[in-house]
Amino acid sequence: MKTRFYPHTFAYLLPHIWRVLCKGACTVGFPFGEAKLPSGYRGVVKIKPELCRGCGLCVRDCPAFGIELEREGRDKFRLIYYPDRCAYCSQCETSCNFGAIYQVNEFVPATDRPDELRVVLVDRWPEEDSTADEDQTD
Amino acid sequence: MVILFRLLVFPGFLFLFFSAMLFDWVDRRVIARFQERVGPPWYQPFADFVKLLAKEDVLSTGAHATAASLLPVAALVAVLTAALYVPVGGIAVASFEGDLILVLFLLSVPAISYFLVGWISVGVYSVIGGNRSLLQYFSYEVPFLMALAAPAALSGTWSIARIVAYQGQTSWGLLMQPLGFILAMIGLVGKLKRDPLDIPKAKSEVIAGPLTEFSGRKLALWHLAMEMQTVVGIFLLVNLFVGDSRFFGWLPQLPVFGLKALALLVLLSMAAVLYARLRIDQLADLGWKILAPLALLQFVATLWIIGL
Amino acid sequence: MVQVLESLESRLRNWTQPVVRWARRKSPWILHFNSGGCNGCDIEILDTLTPRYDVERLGILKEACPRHADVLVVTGPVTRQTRDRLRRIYEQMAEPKWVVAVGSCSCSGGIFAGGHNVVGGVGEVLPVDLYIPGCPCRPEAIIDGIAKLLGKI
Amino acid sequence: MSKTIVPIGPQHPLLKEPVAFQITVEGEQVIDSAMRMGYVHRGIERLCEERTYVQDIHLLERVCGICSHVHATTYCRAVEALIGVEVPLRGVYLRALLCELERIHSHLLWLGVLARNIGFDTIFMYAWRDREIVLDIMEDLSGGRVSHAANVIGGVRVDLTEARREEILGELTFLDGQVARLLNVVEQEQSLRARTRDIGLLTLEQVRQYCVVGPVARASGLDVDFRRDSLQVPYDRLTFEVPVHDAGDVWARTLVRSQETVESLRLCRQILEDLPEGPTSARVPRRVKAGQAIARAEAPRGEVFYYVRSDGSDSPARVKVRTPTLTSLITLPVQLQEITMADVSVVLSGVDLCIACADR
Repeated sequence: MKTRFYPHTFAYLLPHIWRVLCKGACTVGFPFGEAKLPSGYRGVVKIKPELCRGCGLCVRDCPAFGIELEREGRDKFRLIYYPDRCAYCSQCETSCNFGAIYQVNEFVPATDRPDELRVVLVDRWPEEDSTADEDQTD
Repeated sequence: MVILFRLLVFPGFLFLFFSAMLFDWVDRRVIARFQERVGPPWYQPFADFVKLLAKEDVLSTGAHATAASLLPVAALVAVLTAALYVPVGGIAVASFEGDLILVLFLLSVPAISYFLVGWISVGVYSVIGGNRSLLQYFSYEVPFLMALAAPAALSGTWSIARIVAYQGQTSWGLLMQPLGFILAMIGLVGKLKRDPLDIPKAKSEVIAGPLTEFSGRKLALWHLAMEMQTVVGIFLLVNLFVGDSRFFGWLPQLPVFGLKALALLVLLSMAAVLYARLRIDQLADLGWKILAPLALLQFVATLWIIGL
Repeated sequence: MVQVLESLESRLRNWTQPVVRWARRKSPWILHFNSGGCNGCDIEILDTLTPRYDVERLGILKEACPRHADVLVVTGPVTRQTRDRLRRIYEQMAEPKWVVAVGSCSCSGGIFAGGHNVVGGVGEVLPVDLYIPGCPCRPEAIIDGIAKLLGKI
Repeated sequence: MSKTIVPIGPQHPLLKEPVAFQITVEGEQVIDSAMRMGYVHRGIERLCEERTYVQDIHLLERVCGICSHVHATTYCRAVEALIGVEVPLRGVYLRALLCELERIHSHLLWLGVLARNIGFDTIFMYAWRDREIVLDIMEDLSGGRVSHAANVIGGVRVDLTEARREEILGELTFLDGQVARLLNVVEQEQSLRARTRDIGLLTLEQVRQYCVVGPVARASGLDVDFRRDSLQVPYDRLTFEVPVHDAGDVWARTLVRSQETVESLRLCRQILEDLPEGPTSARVPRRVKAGQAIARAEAPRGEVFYYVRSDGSDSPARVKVRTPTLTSLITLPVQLQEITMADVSVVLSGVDLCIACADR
């Protein structure tokens, strides 16, 4: 390509920066105001516990092993979600045959304690065992 | 007592310190607005300065400890001494016939100590940055000095206050020597190592140049020296090129002076926004093949006009 | 004499403490290190500098050199190759310093946990002050995390 | 004059990813260069063999955070070829739409990074500001800004309503104007051109010799583009041009990439306008019969190649990824000759390195 020479281009951006200056900043107000996340954003994994049957399809397909199923017998199980392993890919939502597991448009709040990043999604474990675990997660 | 007040408060140390902070903030804010951002809040330079002062002071093994502590102080002292002779709104701490030359000399001390601090550090980036700063010094200094000598030649004096007075009798230096003003501005950008001539401290090439190995108090002092150098350099150019406040005769002198200084600062910010960083050989070409002949031409033209 | 000086110094320190803490909160300079991530979080971190999110409002600058920075922001799982380098960068930083793990990978190893070359999260190598999960984290989440870190200082 | 070895990386403001270069300089002149890779090696190909086909989609999407969708798409196409399933046309079109949006996003990102590395922060800010619009569109489509997770084996799982389609067309029109403005700047800005002209020169012979692909090859005059050459659906039904320049320097690469951005915008518009009706994905079995398949696609950085071998179980026996960055990396010793220290940043950002792709 031939090198062309444009004398006016020594301050080529000048009109641009003046336009921007007149228009004002396009920054979001986030840390001082509300975060506006789009409705379809794949954020935290939530569950409708009444629909979950503990079939383990989500556990099988999760690429990051972010969901664990602790099971004993047919009706006694506990579904645990780890936000710090999750890949936020919504594969669990696709895999779930009962429409129980889904993602909402919220990001996971930052934390300084990694052991807090353990969420019991479904708890169908008899009372006496589960209380100790619940205290830990809260 | 008056002398002490002038030395420490106005237009001495405190005034310069606060102007440096203000100029730094205005600069960052204006650049941010040109880039469609919001920019930092007004207290940002203070927070940066205090934080750096309170940070741990690490010195890498192999570096010369005494020199490392002395050089930022030397730069700061040179800038502060230069500031004594630069009038702010007509008020200077001291002045004598020939103070312009002294100011120009003192303003080149920071460049030398910048080079030296790169030289005494052990890091590769520091050494390369220091070498680059010296090369840059040789490229911009000649046109810068010649551009500043022209107003002095025109008014027939080396005293800054007299040059201002001469402009009061005739017209602004900016109107009489527009070319000289542009050359002086480019030279100032090179002197302050601002974008687009931040070659010695280009982030993507030499990390932070000579200051790569420093943290804590030394870095804070270096930043302060650089910011104060910006203030003094801009004040000097205001005096030499738009020194007279005749056009704003009804206003007090000091705010007018401040406004003019801020206008020059915005020009510098615009230069930072408009151009990509030059390479060091491109800067040398620019300095010696374009700026220096132009400055010479302008100087000769000035002498010819005086001769008429 | 020495005692007088020491008491004077401690008094001065007490007096300046709130100012220094304020300054540290208002001016966190970050150093970004990718310890083996996929670029996703790195780009979101760079994205926070750009007009839409502009973290310079909070005084955050992206510094180039470990010596100048206050906050080490690590993205990606720590691989065997970068482990020692990460530790060295942390040691080069001047006190006080903080470490933020950005992204699921740097929190726990994430999707790459169990790989033959992956050590795991940043917590295995360095003391981490804040974990920001997400894959990749939204810039909002990063800003929120940094704001939380500043609250801790 | 004494020789100095300047280390660049693994942590360096010039590089977003850990890779180490050792540049030997004499004063400012570069005389030798060496590279060390492997910092980002996470063993993805090995991990793929341990996980199922479905998990691998998301794992391979994280080979690279910039061109994530094209990796997942190519992998899915290889697996679909193994299974022998036909993807519905709407699914193919939506995949292509995301690929093209990703190309725009990648090229704008690259322009920003180049500008930042040559100290031109304004262009960086403007390019990334415009990139946000693309990210918004992609996020609305798939729910993720960078990793889309839009692919399933047999199609895509995202869909587009009619109203949303019109909206996206409107946003693309706005983006058209912004990109045209940026393209003008790249073409005409003097200081940008002064830094990038005649830097990182690669001749046509060298490009052929090193098998370089993508914009780097097109900037040296090699007219390759897998989208056009392969006559894949849907690119055989769309009209677009492949910009080729023959200067072979970083400036030509900048031009090629900016013009490709414009072409991609055109493609997006055409895809949205001819979007066929129907389902977006086909049902596929979980098990894949034994065999092997390859798939290729044009990623933003050049041609990406996938090889998948199956042994009949529900996880692949071998997944081999060949990424375009590898070919650019081996040309770096050539490009790093006869330049100064300041140009190293231009060369390294000019080839658009993606170490995460190359190391995997």
